Amino acid sequence: MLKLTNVTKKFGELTAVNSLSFTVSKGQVFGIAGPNGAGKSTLYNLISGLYPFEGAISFNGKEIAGLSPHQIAKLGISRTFQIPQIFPSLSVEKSIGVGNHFGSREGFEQDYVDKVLEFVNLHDKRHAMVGQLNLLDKKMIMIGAALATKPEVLMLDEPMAGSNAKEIIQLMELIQRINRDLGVTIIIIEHFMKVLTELTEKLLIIETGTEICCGDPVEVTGDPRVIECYLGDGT
Amino acid sequence: SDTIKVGVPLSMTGPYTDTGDNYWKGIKMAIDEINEGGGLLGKKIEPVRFDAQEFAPERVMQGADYLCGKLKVDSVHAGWAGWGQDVRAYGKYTAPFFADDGSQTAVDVYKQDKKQYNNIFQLTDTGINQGQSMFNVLMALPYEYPNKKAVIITADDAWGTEVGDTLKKNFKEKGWKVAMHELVPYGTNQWGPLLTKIRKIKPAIIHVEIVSAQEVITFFRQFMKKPTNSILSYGYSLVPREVVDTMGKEADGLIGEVPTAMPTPEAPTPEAQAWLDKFKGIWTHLPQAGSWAAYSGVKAWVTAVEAVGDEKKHEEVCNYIATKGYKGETGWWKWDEDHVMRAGGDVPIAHYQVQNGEMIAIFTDPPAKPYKNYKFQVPRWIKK
Amino acid sequence: MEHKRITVFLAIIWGVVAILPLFFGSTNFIMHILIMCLIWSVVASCWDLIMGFAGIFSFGQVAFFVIGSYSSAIISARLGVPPVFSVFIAGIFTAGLGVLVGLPCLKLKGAYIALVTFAVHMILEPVLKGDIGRALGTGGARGILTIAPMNIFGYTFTSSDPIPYFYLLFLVAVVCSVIILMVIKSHWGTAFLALKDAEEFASCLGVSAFKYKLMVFALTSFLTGMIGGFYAHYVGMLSTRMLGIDLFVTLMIILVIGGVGKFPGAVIGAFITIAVNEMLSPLGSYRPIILGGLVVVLVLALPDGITGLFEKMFSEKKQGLSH
Amino acid sequence: MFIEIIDVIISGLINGSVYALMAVGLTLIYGVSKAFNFAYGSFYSMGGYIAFLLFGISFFNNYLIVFCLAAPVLLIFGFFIEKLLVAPLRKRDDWEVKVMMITLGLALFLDNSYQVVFGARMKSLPSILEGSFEMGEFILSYQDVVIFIFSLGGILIFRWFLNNTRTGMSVRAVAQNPAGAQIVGIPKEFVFAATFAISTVMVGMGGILLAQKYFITPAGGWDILVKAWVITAFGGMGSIKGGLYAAFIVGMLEAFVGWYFGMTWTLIALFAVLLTTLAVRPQGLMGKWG
Amino acid sequence: MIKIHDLNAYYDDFHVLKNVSLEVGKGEVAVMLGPNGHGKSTVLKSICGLVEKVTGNITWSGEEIIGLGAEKLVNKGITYIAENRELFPEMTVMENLKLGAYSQSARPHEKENLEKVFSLFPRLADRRKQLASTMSGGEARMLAIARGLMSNADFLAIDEPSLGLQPNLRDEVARIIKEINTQGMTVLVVEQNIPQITELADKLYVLEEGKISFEGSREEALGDDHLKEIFLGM
Ligand SMILES: Nc1ncnc2c1ncn2[C@@H]1O[C@H](COP(=O)(O)OP(=O)(O)OP(=O)(O)O)[C@@H](O)[C@H]1O
Ligand SMILES: Nc1ncnc2c1ncn2[C@@H]1O[C@H](COP(=O)(O)OP(=O)(O)OP(=O)(O)O)[C@@H](O)[C@H]1O
Ligand SMILES: CC(C)C[C@H](N)C(=O)O
Ligand SMILES: [Mg+2]
Ligand SMILES: [Mg+2]
Repeated sequence: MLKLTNVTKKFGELTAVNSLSFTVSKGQVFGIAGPNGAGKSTLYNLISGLYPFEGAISFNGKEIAGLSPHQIAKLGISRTFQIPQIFPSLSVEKSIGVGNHFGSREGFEQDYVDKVLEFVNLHDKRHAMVGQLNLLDKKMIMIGAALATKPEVLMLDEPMAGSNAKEIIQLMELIQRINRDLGVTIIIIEHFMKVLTELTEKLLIIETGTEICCGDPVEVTGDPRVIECYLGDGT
Repeated sequence: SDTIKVGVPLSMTGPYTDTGDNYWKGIKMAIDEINEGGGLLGKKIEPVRFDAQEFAPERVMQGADYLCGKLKVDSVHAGWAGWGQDVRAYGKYTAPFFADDGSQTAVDVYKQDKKQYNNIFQLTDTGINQGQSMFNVLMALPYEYPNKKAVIITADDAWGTEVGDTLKKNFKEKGWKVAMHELVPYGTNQWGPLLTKIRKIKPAIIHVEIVSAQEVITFFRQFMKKPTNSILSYGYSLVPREVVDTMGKEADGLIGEVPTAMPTPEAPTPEAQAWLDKFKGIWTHLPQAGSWAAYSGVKAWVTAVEAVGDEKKHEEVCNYIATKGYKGETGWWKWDEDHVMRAGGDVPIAHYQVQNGEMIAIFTDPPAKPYKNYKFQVPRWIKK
Repeated sequence: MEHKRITVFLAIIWGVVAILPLFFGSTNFIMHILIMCLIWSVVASCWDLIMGFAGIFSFGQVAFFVIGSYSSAIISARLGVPPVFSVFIAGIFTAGLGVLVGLPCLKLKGAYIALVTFAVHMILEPVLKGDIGRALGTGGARGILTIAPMNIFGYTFTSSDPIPYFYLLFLVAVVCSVIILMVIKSHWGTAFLALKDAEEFASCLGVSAFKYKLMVFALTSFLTGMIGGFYAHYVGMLSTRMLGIDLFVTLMIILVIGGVGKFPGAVIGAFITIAVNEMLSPLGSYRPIILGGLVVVLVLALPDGITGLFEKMFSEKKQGLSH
Repeated sequence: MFIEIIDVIISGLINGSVYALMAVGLTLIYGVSKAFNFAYGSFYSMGGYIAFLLFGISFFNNYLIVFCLAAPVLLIFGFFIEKLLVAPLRKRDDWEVKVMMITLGLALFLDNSYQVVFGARMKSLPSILEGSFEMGEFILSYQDVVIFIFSLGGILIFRWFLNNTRTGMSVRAVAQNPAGAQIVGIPKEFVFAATFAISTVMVGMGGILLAQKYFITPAGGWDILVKAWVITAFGGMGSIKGGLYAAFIVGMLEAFVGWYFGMTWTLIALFAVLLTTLAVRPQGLMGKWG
Repeated sequence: MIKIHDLNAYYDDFHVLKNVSLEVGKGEVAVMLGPNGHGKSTVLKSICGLVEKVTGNITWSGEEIIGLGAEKLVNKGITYIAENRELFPEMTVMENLKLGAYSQSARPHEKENLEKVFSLFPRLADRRKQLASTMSGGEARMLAIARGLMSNADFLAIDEPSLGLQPNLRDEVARIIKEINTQGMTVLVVEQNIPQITELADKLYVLEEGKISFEGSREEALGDDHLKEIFLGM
């Protein structure tokens, strides 16, 4: 459903994304990993329309290059950010409502917002102002708001960073439920092995913008090139 | 109550501040004189000041509502008060209103409803007639112009455009070439680009009409760095006291005019001389822009009130002024059917030149004739 | 503040204002001030909507007001359109200009937007005074001195009998504040806040920065331009002097006193500021000194203006957060 | 024609140097604190009035002494204004608007206090250097030369200081990330106050330097503020180099437009160029520190 | 050494830390664990003078340091490496590092420290002219750690150093901490995702709801099933 063909992005002399091509199919949990600075977040920025790029990205057969972020959101591609972006002047419920109101093709549905609140486990904090919450809650709001757009694809950028072992397990369960119960295709950037191997169905490893290998996560993480540039021997 | 309130809305801040100050000196002098002499109908006159700033319509209206509507003053002495907006704002009320607008626009508004605006009196002639007078005197100067090129620079306000347009018309009719006619905003103090053009034109006359000292002084100083052989005429902008006070002898050679003016340093009549001496005694300098006109406005009203016998009978007071006029230090003041003090007769326009750091009357107009034995001097920057 | 509370608050304010003529109706001077309060309350509320609420530092508010007032005066004089309609046409015209000004602002931030919008303010004076303005009928430096009074169904509202005009403007002001309230309440309000806090994320959630920013420019300039028209037909004369710094500062003080982004603070702010300003006017030059000092003290002591104070008084103690 | 154009270029250069002097202080505080100072123009007038007072005392009747005395007064004044008025606001989330408002209030307060204390009439200062330099058709007054040298020299030294010294670097650091600055041990509160104070000194000195050419009036600072603001935005808020270029571009633009089309067009032309620049480069000519 | 007694910290009227007491001996490594948002960062920030409203006692080598601003503490050898990095976005990598050595005490060692951090993070040496704002999440993390090391501190409070780092660099971070520790640096680190760090810790603290809920060695922690599961991921 999401197909990238020869996507390239240069920042001046630096090529952050180098002729990447891959396809994410419906219902998949698709992982992206790679060293710091490999171009993962940049890739998200390209898909969600924040930067112009070379190459082609099509979604359900429709070319999305040149569309602006809000149009892409309306098409059903939603995302979170590596560094939490939130709306300090809004309450939890309102924040999630933003996604539902503006991003969902079906317009605002209070029921759906309630459902999302339930889903990300924020229903008892629904009236709290977002600014006062902790990192995990903020991330949950981001995920919730993104979910509220009723996306077909949800792109998560390092959702686990900064969480402890137990929290990671909870988050993995959540993502699985989003994928299974809501039927949302997931793309996830992570640095945790456990997440990559247990959660994803297909894993893409990139380094300096270029694909190293792509395929079954267990195989990919066993690839010597990946171990060499990314995983190291400790893990 | 035992006081009579009069409203004094003047410009107390902004570019016109100094003209406001000049009017105030005349008004204050008149009121003090009456109060020292036992008051008006036995009551003391109490001036209430209001800052008219730059005469924005709502500001003028606010002043009228405050002075006439709230304080219910019995006359208003405004000096320069706007260009028509004052007529409408104060015309809503009945208290006699004296303005020194010098603007045809104000007269036009008056003409729309003479009955409604019966309480409005202009102390000076219009800009059109003043411009005409400036032109007459420029042509009458005992000086031979090297060419027939003129430059006109005025502020982009109603007064400046009225004078500028009149002068331009006159120059053209006389076969002169107006090589440059510039409108400039207040606050202009970088004259380089304009002076570059002027130096190329080498005009015989430069007329500057911006009634704010900062602009005309910076113009003069920058002009003097490399002057052309031009007569510099400043029109009404020469007379705010600030100009001469700041420049002193540096300003020697500049010429300008005041309508409804007391010629200086020597007055035309002994009464006028006495007035002049008194003014100098109080304020330590010669009267300038409109001090005497504003003084006379107060006196004209006082005379009318005394004749009517009741300061509250506004309509009668106004009719008295309009029909009887007022006899002042230089002779009779008569308002025409538009309630304008037309220049001429006992109250002409005075034309001055700065000589030795003071304003010396060299001509009066109309008719244009030299004043006493004071003489025009060829400015020091004009090289033969 | 919660929406319900804003509504109640607004109702109380307008209720009080509605009966003011009972006490002051006989004094034209005070009625005039009250009318000006109504006008400034609308202008300030619009400013608050765009600056305090949408977070766009637009400094073009006075300019839009002047544009509206001039265009209504010119439309009614030149095209013979009755003032009742010309104020709306003026509003639409101003809204169009507002959108034009809004366009370059979409890419800009903070002080840059302030400058670009203020540039409109700055350019307006030479344009109105200059050849372009004169050709349009602004009267150049003289301004327009004879503007037809408002006339509805044969009834003429004149400035010498202010009570009817007061109620007319009262109605207009109430309608404007209801519109503003509805905007704040609706999803527009949420969109503004979201864009202000995190534009990238908001746009990735489907909020169109383009659309909402232009809409707020259009709406605020429409209302401001329209009320400018009402002003023109009330005062009966116009000049470019309105573009001086004074009016601008007064509006800013209204916002400080009312509370920025604290609608309907701007409405209360307008009444308090104009009243205080009048009370201080016998003090001459000391008036602006006191006013300036007051602003300084108020910004420090009452960060959210009078409205913030009320809010603090009425809201229950902030809930502590539980882990 | 040729001579005329040279003449116009000279007046453009002189205007440019004056504008540069006005704008650089605004750039500095905006760059460091993101605070827009509406009282900037009033600080300009303050410089002029302080000098006026000092010149009134015959003992201090000398520009060197006046500069030496006015600078510390302005420095202390600026420092305390920042500490008392701006610093407390910085903790609030909508502090940008609040700083604009409080400085606007301050401007109103100061301007009208000048009016009460010194009167509404303008004040002038003696010329710093009489006479002029003539070369054929051209004349250049020494006064303008002094202004040119002072402002350009001052700005270049200042820029060198910001970019090449550790203290300068710490100022930039605070500008970019106050919390980060604190973490590496930079006293950020002090840096905020100090930059505010330095910008006050710069604009105040500008006020003295220009008052001898123009005049001091109570509300005279507004024009300065607007000019400085335009130039700062044009050059890129916070960029000293950008401000410098912008000042000379604006100076030249005004000179040429005023000469060719007339004075009333200068403002319109100025904003047209500004808008076009911002449409293409929303961050101004330079748009970042340095 | 750092000794904290009855520390309370607030953000406005929000009471975050409640009577926290802890101690890190000279040359020790202490690790703090705890759920998201329960105040771990606040403890570190309080020590380093970055929280405004704090009460209680914090002593550093016997000297009371509570209430001293961050800038004074940096000169005393106490440095914070922030969870959200706090870099100077419009400055280059090199300038960021130089500013890391801003304090009086660090200046003389600038050169040698620079060499040291470049050898630890070669990526930074390659990118010394890049603006910090354009670095990727992980690169920026490296820069933040490197900048902290430039301050020549005696006590480092490191907040979630692994946040956003690629797996092999996480091991690297553990190694770096070990190395600086052997050179005599005292370290208090909040880190939940690098098992090796917990291994080299002399002491573990668990912070829950603003209170210290566990204090002891790794062995003791392993004896506690609750801790083992939640925080050590075993
Ligand atoms: N706006 C920009 N200008 C210049 N370079 C940039 C810009 N944005 C990103 N880069 C560079 O592009 C490369 C890819 O960055 P990106 O943020 O996509 O990395 P990433 O794969 O998400 O890394 P991490 O895991 O550390 O988050 C990095 O080297 C980064 O420094
Ligand atoms: N500047 C601040 N203003 C207000 N509240 C804050 C601030 N910083 C943190 N908090 C709140 O204080 C509490 C503790 O925050 P802290 O960052 O110390 O937690 P933490 O244990 O480090 O969590 P994390 O795992 O998210 O880093 C959180 O609820 C947070 O929302
Ligand atoms: C506009 C003013 C300069 C007019 C002045 N009072 C005059 O009549 O001369
Ligand atoms: Mg990333
Ligand atoms: Mg933390």
